[in-house]
Amino acid sequence: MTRRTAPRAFLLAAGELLAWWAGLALLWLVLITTVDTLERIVGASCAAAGALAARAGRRAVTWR
Amino acid sequence: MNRLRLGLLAVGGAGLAALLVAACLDLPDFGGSRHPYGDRAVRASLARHIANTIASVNFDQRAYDTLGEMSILFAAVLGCVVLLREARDERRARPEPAEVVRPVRRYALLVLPVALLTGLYVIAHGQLSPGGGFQGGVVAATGLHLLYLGADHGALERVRPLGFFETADSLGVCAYLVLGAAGVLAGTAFLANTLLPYGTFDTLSSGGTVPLLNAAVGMEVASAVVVLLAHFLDQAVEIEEEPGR
Amino acid sequence: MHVLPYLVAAYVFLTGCYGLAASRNLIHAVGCLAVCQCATYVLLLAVGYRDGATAPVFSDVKPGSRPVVDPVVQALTLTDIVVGATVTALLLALVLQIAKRHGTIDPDELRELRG
Amino acid sequence: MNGWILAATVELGGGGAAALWGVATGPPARRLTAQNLTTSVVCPALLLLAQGYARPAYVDLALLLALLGPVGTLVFARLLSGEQVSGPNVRGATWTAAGLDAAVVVAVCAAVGPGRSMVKLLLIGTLLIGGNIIASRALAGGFRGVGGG
Amino acid sequence: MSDAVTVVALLLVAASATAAVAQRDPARQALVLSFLGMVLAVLFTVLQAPDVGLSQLAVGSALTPLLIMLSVRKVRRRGRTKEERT
Repeated sequence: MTRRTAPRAFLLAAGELLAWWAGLALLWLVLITTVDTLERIVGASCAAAGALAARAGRRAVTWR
Repeated sequence: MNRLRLGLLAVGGAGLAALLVAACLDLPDFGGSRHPYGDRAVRASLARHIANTIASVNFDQRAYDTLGEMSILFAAVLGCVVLLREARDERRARPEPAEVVRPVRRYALLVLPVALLTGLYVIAHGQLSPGGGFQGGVVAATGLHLLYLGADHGALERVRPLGFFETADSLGVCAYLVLGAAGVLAGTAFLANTLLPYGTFDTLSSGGTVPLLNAAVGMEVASAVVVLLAHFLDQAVEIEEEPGR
Repeated sequence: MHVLPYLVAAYVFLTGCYGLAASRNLIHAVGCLAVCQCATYVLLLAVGYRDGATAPVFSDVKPGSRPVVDPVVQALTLTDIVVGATVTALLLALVLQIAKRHGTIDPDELRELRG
Repeated sequence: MNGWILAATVELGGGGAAALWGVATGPPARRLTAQNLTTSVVCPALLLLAQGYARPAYVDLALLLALLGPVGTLVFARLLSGEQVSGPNVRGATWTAAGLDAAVVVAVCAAVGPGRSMVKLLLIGTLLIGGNIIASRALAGGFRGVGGG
Repeated sequence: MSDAVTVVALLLVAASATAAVAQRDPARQALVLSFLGMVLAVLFTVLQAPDVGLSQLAVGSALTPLLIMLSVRKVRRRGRTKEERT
């Protein structure tokens, strides 16, 4: 990776993570019934874990 | 020999069947309305603001039993790890990467995070809606193995640091024990649910220590299943006997 | 109807026992043991059932508005399922070890090897 | 006893018996197909039961089955890929099952009305039908390039 | 009348348990066992035990079949390598 493409790759990675996070957080809001602050915090962190797993999985499969 | 064994089995089975039928006829009728223990358990659960009575029974009223269940799971996984380790007369042969058709691969990649999130949802809402640490943990761990089904064992190994999951397994058991011992330190009994406020009924923070114990069990089960399947996969896919023996 | 679930549980248990005794393959025997375990789940839940009742989970119904079934046996069954799954895993690991040491997983051949 | 539970009973009685017959008899390829169709028989039955008992919480079972049922089929498709003869033409059965699933999901959605639980039901329907089609694709030779791995 | 669904689920459980025992090949037995797991989950829902049904689904639909099929594959692979050597 050259220095010029590094920010681009970073942006792409951040975008992918953010897209997954938004989608999964939305999914969490669909699954639950009552919404409060703690619920939002737990949902956001679970969605973050899911987004990390999604990216790790995609990278692992297209590794070769 | 074989006929003798089957004859013996038939005699024993017939006797057992007769006894079982007699016992069934003597049991309280199916659907009867007398459930003294159940009524008391529901009352105790509502008194502690826990919406899911089964979670209340598992993690509050009979939390000591769940500790036993957890240690059985822990010990069984330990036994499997010992039994399925790579022996001295074996070697690892890396299988060539598998070619899975594109729709199946994409399906695996898309459903993996969804399954993980659903597992976490089932764990987190264990004391509210049906579910709990065990069910959610198994779902999350199974979701991770979509990577094996959708690609190959190498891809799974790249996202699954086994040491991390082994540590998480032990940490889950330790967290359960520490939460139990905290009750003793606070001046009540081991695993007594008197430590934290009971909170508002039907919210995520209700039920005192129940959500925490639930999360500990979820972590333990998820990592235990991952470790277990890792060793079975190793045996089935990679490890083979040393040729020439 | 009053005893049908209990009879089904007894039948499933006996079927699993027959499979265990007549099995010619240890992996098959582990599967038969799983069938035996199913009988205990059915029996326990049948004991706790109450006609016209619903589950004692109050996230979407008001407590006291409907009769509920017995939660204690459900918790027992939950533990039962967990232990059943771990027993299956441990036994399968033992079967793999037997296959490695003796080269066969047929119980009859294993007996001949020893004698 | 209401219409929802009656529908679930009929579906379980008919579809379940047919799926059991398919799973327990015949050549391996047909057994795998029947195992895949079991998910599409049982999952709508769970949705109908949840509606019949008026318990939205029971929908979680259908969600889990819609997620894990196709995974189970993929397990078999992957690990039996050595002995599996080439998949039979199961397009008709797959699309019939998908149609049944869609009909049940739409009916339950109509009964529930718009809201969060309707989105959840639609999600279950998507996961179920998508997983079903992908699993039948995998059965029809999706793991042909998989060696010993 | 409202017991009809219970009776259907119970009969399906009994029939699939019989079928699971009757299969001689462990791989085919695993297929029937996964069917049995799903039918059991329906029975548990009918008996108003969604928690138990969830854990039966989690274990029975993917985990147990995966364990059994991995064991079958390991045993078969051993047999194959031994045949190649002799």
